[in-house]
Amino acid sequence: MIEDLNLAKNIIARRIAREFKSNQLVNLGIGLPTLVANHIPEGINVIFQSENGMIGMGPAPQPGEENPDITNAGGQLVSILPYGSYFDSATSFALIRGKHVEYTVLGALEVDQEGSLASWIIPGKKVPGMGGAMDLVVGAKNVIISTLHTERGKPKILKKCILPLTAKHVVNMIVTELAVFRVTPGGLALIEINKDSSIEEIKANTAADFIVSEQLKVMEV
Amino acid sequence: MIEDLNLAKNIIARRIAREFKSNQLVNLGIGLPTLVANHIPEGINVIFQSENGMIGMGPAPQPGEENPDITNAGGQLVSILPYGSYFDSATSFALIRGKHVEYTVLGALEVDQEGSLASWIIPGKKVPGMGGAMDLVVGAKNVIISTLHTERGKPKILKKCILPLTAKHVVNMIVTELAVFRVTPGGLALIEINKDSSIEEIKANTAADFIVSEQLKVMEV
Amino acid sequence: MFHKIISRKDFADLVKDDMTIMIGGFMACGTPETLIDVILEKGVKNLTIISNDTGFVDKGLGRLVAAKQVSRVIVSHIGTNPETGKQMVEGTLKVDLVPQGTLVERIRCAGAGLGGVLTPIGVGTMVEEGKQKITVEGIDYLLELPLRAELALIGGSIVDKAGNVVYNATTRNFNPIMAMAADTVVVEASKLVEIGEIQAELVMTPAPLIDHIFVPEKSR
Amino acid sequence: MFHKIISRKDFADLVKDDMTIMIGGFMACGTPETLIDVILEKGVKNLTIISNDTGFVDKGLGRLVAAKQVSRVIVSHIGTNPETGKQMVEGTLKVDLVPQGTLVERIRCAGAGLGGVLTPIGVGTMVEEGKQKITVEGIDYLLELPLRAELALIGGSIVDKAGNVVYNATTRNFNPIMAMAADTVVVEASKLVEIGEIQAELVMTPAPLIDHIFVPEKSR
Repeated sequence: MIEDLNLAKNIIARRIAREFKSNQLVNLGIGLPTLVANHIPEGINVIFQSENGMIGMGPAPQPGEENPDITNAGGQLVSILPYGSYFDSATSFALIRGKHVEYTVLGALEVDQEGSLASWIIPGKKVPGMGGAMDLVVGAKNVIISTLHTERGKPKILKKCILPLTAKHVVNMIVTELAVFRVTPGGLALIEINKDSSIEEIKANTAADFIVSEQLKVMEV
Repeated sequence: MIEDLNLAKNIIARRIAREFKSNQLVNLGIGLPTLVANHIPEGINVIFQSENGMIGMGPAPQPGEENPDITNAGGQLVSILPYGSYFDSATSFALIRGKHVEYTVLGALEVDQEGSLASWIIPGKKVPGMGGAMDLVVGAKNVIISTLHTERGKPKILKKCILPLTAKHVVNMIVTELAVFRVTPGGLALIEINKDSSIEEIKANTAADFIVSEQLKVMEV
Repeated sequence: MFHKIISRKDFADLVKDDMTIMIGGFMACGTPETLIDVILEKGVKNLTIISNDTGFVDKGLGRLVAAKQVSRVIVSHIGTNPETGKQMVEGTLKVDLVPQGTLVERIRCAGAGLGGVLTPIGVGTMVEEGKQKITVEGIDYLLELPLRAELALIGGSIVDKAGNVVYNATTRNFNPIMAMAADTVVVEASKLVEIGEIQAELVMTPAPLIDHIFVPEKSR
Repeated sequence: MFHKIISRKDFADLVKDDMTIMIGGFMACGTPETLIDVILEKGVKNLTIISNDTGFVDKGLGRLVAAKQVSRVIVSHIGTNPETGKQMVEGTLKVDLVPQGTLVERIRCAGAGLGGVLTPIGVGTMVEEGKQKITVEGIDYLLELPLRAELALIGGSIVDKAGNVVYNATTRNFNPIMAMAADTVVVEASKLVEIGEIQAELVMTPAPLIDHIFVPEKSR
């Protein structure tokens, strides 16, 4: 396992950042997924959508250039790129639900081998609400879950989610600091593995059934 | 009867124009209803909506000021007033269906004592289509039908429409060159009469039952 | 011809106990803060608030939650305001969580005269509880119903004296949708301009939808 | 980074017999006339056209009807094009008449990932034939279903090289809604500008929705 959480998160973010092609519209969730924007490879121009109403979201503003009217879905100050546009929430979710967003990257409380996701409520304990997550995972063409492989030693990838679902059968890919899985009609497939990990370690820390892809690769991060 | 059709139409338009108060949002249909705009009393500022996507529609442009991008729902060149705005068709019909338009004024093939209207199709003969008329008569807060009292000697106001309906039980007021009727829960009520007409003439030319209002007035035109 | 400017006192008179109020903004971006100040001062109780989220304890409509003036919120997210969660657990605040896209679509339905929409969002989750499920061409949808308010409070960046509104950048969010879905609509104008100063194509909320324009002292 | 400009020939290659095509515009205001020229030249047949109306015999998409390239139209109005009525009576053109607000809402559903909407429009008329009626709180609504196309042809007034579109005045109409509801979207640019020249708040169709930008010779 990778003990340095910060390192682990950046491994995940770097790996996810390699998935995109130029001009694809991508929505990054709050928290870990936000890191992905820092790792987009040179020469690839990903277009970021923010569900509060913006396409062409740019980085945090330079000191002195902050504009309180330009925020992301986490309420943080951001900037807009020259090809960007603003719109209302109805249009924003029409874009999301209408399959106009190529990728959404979101975190998880639990994710399972059927591609179901739990991310918005721990009943009786923590109830942040779903925000736009339900719309994003059902609406985006591709759903990537970014998650640490375990939390306090417990696997995050399960046979079946126990917590209330964000959506059923929607996840396409799961990226952790140790491995990359694809959700296929035949079940979960391990397609990439961190060079410092092993199939045994992944099996020991994953509470789901998975097959090892014949094309298993080393995670490029 | 008034033989001069042009005069008759302007009587109708003048009478309808007296219904509005300042700042009310009004949609005028194609044809006769368009004339209403010419007769708004001095000091009253009605706001015209055009369902192709404009609020604050102004008159036909002055020669030399025509802009082919500014048209009304009839496809004619118009202008926009300083307080005006443009929007798409989804927003336009959200305004209409959502009860944000105070009055719609439309013509009729037939209108009946129950407030039902037929205006979009004569099967096998003439099929212009409903355009925005169905939305307007169901959505506007008040529906005024502007119609010549008869066409080729036949009454336009019936007990029950024979032609396919535009909508059922939606009309509030019917204005002809001879009379003004209100559609009430108790049936059709004659509330105003042209000073040159008579109740007998109206009875003879109306194929609907109506009561004569106790407050019957002379039409101010 | 347009007489829409409303005083602080007259706005305060509009707000009553037990009202259902929509408030624009997203994490307090685009929220009409001065109108919220007035409601805080007046101290009305038992409000139902419809908004994207409950903002923060000290910013946005979260201040009304913190002041215990709210008995119910219909929102997509409460995570940034610990008071909301606390009052929910204590049982003094009812929280209806609605997926964000469904929330805005339900408000749009009310403003657009639609009886409801079919959405795939929430199928197979807790969100479907108590809702009619309708299958179209083999796909399951939830029937989501309109959401309306007595009062909508809108945060406008540029407002002309007729009531045309422009929302800068991401302040737009729920504002123009809510401006169609309430009996009375009040816009707080960050900047008030003369009629004709706003390009007609740029208007995001047409003047007839706005009943009252409130101009906070700092904007005058 | 954006390579969206399409030649006349490449656009012609996109258009095929039997296609379902949405065309923006209202009585030919906002209609991409040059794209229609290309379809006329190519002479593809058996098209299904979704649009507000069938324009005129010599203007707008009505020219395609007059050239007998269309076998079905889904529109709200055909009154300004006598050819449409004539071919309908002759039985060579199928005409589906849809109330204008329902038409745009159905297109919006397709673009917005909604399974349908409930509208009060058409209840008690011929429009309700064959449709599911749903009663909500005692009011009858028709369930209207999404309407999608393989190709959408959009008339843009100002288009930047990324594909952001501004529609001037009443040219907007169905254009931005259709730009969300087709597999491939082509905008005809009356004026092409550099990226950054359009104010971000004024963009009416965001760039990622546009697949191809066609710049007619007269606009160059």
